[in-house]
Amino acid sequence: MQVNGEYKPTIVAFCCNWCSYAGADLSGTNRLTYPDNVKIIRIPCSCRLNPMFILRAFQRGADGVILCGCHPGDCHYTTGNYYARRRMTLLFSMLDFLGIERERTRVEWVSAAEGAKFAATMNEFTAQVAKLGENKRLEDLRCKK
Amino acid sequence: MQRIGVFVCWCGSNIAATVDVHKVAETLAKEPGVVFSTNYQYMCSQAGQEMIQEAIHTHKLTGVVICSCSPRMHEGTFRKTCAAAGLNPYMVEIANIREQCSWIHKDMAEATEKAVILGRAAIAKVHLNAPLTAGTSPVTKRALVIGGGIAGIQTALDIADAGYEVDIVEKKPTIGGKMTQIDKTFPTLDCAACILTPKMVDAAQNEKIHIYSYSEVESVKGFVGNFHVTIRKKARFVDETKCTGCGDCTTKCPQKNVPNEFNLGMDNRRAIYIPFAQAVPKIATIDADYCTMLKTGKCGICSKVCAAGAIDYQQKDQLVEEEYGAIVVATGFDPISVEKFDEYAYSQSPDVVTSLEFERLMNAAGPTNGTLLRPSDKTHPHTLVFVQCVGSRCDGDGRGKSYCSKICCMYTAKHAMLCREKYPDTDVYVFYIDVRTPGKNFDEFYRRAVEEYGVHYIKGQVGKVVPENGKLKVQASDLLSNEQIHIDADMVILAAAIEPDKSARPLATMLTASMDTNDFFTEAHPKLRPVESPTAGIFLSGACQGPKDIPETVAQASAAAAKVLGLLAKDNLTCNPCVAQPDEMMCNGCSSCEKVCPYGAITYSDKEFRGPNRTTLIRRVASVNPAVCQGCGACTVACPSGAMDLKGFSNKQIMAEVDAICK
Amino acid sequence: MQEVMKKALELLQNGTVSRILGWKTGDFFYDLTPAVFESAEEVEKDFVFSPFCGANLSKYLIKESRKEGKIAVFLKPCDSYSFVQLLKEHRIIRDNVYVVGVACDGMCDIEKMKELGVKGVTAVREDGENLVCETLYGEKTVARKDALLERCVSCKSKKVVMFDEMLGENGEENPESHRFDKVAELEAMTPDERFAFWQNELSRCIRCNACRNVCPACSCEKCVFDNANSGIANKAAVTSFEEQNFHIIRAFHVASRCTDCGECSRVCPQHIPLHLLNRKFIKDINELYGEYQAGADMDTKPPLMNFTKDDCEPSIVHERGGDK
Amino acid sequence: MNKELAKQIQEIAGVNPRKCMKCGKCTATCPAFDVMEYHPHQFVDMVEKGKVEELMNSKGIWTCLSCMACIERCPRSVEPARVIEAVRVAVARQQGMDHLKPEQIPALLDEELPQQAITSAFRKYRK
Amino acid sequence: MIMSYFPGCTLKTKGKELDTYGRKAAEALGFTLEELPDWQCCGAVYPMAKDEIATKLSSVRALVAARDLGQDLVTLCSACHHVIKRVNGDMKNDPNMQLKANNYMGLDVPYTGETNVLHYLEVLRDRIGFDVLKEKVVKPLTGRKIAAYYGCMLLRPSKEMQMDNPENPTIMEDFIRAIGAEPVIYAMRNECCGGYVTLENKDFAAKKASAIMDNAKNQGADCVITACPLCMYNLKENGGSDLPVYYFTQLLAEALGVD
Repeated sequence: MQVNGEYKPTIVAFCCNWCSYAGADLSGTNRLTYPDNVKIIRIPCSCRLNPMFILRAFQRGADGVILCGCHPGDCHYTTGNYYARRRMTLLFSMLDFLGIERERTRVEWVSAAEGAKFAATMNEFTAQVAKLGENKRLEDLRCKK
Repeated sequence: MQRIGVFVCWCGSNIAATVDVHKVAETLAKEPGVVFSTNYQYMCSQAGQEMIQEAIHTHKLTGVVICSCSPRMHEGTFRKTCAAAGLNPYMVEIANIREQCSWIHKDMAEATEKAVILGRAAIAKVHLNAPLTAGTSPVTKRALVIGGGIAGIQTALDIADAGYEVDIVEKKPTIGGKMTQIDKTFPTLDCAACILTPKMVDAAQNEKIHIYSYSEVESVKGFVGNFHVTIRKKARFVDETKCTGCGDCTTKCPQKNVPNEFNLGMDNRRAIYIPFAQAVPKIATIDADYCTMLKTGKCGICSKVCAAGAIDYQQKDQLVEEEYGAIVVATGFDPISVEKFDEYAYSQSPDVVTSLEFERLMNAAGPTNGTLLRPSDKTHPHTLVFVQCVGSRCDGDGRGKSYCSKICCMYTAKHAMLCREKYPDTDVYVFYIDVRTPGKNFDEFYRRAVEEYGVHYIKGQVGKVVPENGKLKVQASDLLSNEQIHIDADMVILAAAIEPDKSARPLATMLTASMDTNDFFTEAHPKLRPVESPTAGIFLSGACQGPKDIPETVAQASAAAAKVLGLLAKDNLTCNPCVAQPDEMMCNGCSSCEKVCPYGAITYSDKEFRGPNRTTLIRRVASVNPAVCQGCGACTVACPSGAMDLKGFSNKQIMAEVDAICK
Repeated sequence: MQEVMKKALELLQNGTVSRILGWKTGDFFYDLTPAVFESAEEVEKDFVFSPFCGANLSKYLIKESRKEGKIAVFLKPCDSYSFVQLLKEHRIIRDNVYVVGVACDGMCDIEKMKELGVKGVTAVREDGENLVCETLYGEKTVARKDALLERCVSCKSKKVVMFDEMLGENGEENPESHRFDKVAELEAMTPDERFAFWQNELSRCIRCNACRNVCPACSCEKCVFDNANSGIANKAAVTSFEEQNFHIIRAFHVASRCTDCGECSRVCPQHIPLHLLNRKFIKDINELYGEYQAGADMDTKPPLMNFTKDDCEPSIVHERGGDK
Repeated sequence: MNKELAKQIQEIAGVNPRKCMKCGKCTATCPAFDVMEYHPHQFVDMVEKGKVEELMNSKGIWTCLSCMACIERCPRSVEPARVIEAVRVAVARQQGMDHLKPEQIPALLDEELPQQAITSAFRKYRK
Repeated sequence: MIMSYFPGCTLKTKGKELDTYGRKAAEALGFTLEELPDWQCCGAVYPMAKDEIATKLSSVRALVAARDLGQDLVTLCSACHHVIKRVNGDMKNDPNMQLKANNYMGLDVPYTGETNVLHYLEVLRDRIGFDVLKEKVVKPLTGRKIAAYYGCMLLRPSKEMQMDNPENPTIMEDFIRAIGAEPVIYAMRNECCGGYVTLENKDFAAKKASAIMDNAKNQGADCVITACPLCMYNLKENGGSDLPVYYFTQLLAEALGVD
């Protein structure tokens, strides 16, 4: 999205309900700012994140997708983030293999106490994605120009 | 098509100052399916809730979107509101426009636009919501208390008092915790043992309370109302049912040089020991690290002197399995190691001690039988220097804790006062940054130390302690007179910061209870739910949640008990209806979901299906036990065919949110 | 070759099974299709076993093993991995299947042969390392190794992992298959080069679903792409990028279950090297979580349904990637 | 009061004097206390308040030993020695404000004095 | 094992013993100190001001030279070690310093703190191992009671120096044990000797130095060792004590029999 001549990427952040969504709330409670391009979708656990959702987001115009969950070992459901970690590792590696910029995807573990980390992560990730510009590659993958 | 009502909350100025709430309500009114849209100052207030209920009736709403604070705050409130108006509570979605919008953005136009998008996502989701009915699961009417200090004991006594069974798991051979090591308590100066030991005995004698001493929690499975806990009873090499606690073995054991942890290593005990005279249970324990018999197979003296025949060198750790409805964490605290603060020369001189060590040096059951003597040469000290905030209030220096340990100001005043009272010939200095005494009769207590007992309070810190020629040369600052002062002290007492017990971190992992960055357990709400963990069925008692003195600990312990009783009093718990559900028509029966389910909630059965041309087909399909499923969703992603979906967070719902956000 | 047909007849005649799953001739000699034979006559008439029997029969057993009576199946080594994987997923009723393992020296690629000038093949016989082909234009000889399907060139295993009876001598796994070479070559490229490569390949896709239909791992009762509730249902492309994720999602769905049988690439009418996507997952899994071969045994947990506490973080994708 | 200069000094120091909780640990630690008229905690406090001229005219900026004990022991990472260095640098960078002049050196030397002593004095006290 | 070596100004003249014995001992222990060909004086004081760039460049040159040789950079003088190690930290962590220094120096390959900076004592502890050193000692200094004087620059600030616990260090005591002597622990071992003001205020420097020497003596030491030429000078000349002061390398060479 272009705003006032400046590129504003659309960022979708999937946050697990127990740690990271609470961490995001905490950064709000502490009035720590991060860009408004970041929109959070609450999911019960990082393991609920289906790779389809990420691809769908990119398909519909997202420029970056980030998953935040409890730190490994601290999952509310004991093991969810361990599965998410493997799934995302392999998915990100595949996107990289297809030549999609690997800077568009990220996983960050944010606990309910890490409001500052949440805000910092979002600031950093948004800046990183903004540098890449609009996400074209996933759209173009199947149509040669 | 749903008939959706949108309610935009101002939250006073919390939202309205940054988000144009009128514009949000107007814009969202144009979304498909929205038949009513409004805004109000406080949606969570009585009037706000009534407004929602009235709209449900008037506009025959089938779905409600509330743009307000975090769903973690008021989702429950609004669900109840709607349920009372006859709408299924799961037809409510919250758009978080406070914590995740108005509070983080400054620009009104940006924040308003984002609020609209978040509202749209919630509307898109509600379109796909379906009424859900919560099932129920039974409650095991028994509680587990982890940690047998004053917090754990108080919680257990209160629960038992109400008539429920409660078990205490304590890792040490006796219950009692840190309070057993304390001499006197502030601000009344009554003897800690005199008020604690009767409670320990009460706990031991209460038929509803079972104490697992010298035991640790090995694993925790299950969920609120239905925890399955494995407890490791560590081998103490003494048969608990036979030992009478006579103590003969502890006087005959030839291994005399075992550092006595009860006196913080300032004297020795035997390899077989009872921690102290009032220990509960009063049963001997063999320390396997020091016992000659266990190490070399030669000795066996304790076995010979034991008239009860209780010694059992073959004893092994035992695993006990128990079911509980609620778990209370009461793991307490420990003083930090002062090793990183060696400018105070703790490692160089035995006369530099921590406050807890000082407590033992003043205690009648301590290594000096209650006479204050310098550890180095057992002489009477004349000049004592107390240093406050050793490792507390350190920020970013990498060696201490950022928080105030809360109890040090008061116990240091107590130590200084007791010292001056018992030994009027002493000079007592206290170096402080601030003296913090909020609490009933606390500041009066501190002032008494200064005014009546003549304790020298100096605003400043100690920079260096140099042991030389039998003295401790203390170099310090006096900020009020802007001087550097030098004191030749006989003893230096360090008020070490306190930190959560080391066992808390692995326990939190087992319980999936969250912790803050300092390893204190987090409460469900810092103000309104201070004794509950965010994980249902886990409760917090005492210093495991944050630094606390004894009265506060006991108050919180009873509060935790009250919360436990509220849970145990229920026969059934309403389950979370947002659970996984397979579409049998699409299920392959491949077991992928079963492999990732942390709760064993998924089972398989062969079912008959109609095939083509009036044939029947038998297929293996998954089914989910909704009382066991906790709704994490791991299975939904493992399922290749997409047969498994999660109610309330379905594939379609999440994708609708994605679409609304990315549009 | 005759041995296989003899075995089929024998199993039918001695009543071990009531049906045979094998291959039969299609319109051309080299165009074979899987087929079920219910009588000795049918077998004698149509049953074929030739160097063109590339098709993996295991997937058909999902339906066939649920029917009345026992069925015999001929499984080449790579097919047997798919068979075990399907058993592991409870998709095949083992008791209803009689597995005859057949040793395999690799199957032939008619396209490759055509490129070598062997056209209009009507029969083939093996002569040591060579294939002697009778064609409409006379007899032609090609070296077997030059005519092999791409997947057979880098064959991972000549071992039939599960069978009731073995025809010929069972082979060994081949750790020196070099099957990941092409993946590694792509990995070594810059992201731009990789993107160009895949854009070129995937833009040819006509979404015929042949890859999905042939894949033994893609054996869902109903595919997510056909399921209205999945949110990604689509049959044909609505917009240019509406369905671009088909191959990524398909690869992810079969990840840690794909045995690398290579059928997807074999059947692709557009010759898209789809197996490279699967192999990328397999290579990553091997490197990050330890060697794993789907279908090699019944017990090992598939890596995506498993974890260790000290697994690498997803950031490893960046770290490994460096500045390429 | 010179807020602008104080700000510059804070920037040179690269630390945040507002983090100071006035515990006095730095001054308690300081081995050069006796030869400084303003003490480490005062440097932090005065720079924060903008009272930098007094500091710049003080003798103490030349007698701070740069032993870094206050940096090590400061519980708030304020690192007073950096503040003192910043004040010293602010002075030495002004024209003609070198504290040590080459012509003074010969008189200060003795047979055993290591080069290090002179090098470091030059580095510390001159532009 | 070959390492790049930065001797520094004083080790070539007044502090020759520190250097000579250090090199001899290194050979005996099986590692070679290869003097950097064009080293320049490090400046002896680490410029703490955030905006100082030029004064740090000589250290950067030494660091780059070692990097280009693919070697660790070893120093003997505490001051050199302090300056070079901290500058290296800046090159690693401070983007402003990184950018400006690299722009100024115009290197082919930009330098971002890759070189390992080791003090000789760290080499003994982490590369050779004190247990191995102990085995190589031919003349153990049995019965000697030695007080290690750390001073400021080896230890502080510990976040950057990362050599040892800054308040309760053990590296020199372990070294003393390894050469067969008995370490004397005394509280003043990490306090400043006042060396920097010795030029201008001898009385004050003397006060600081003698407090240290007295503390060491009162705790039963019969000599003091140091790794810093300035401390050496100050303790010896201004300490007002009869306790001898040695460079640690002198005793190391003695114990290894290479003196």
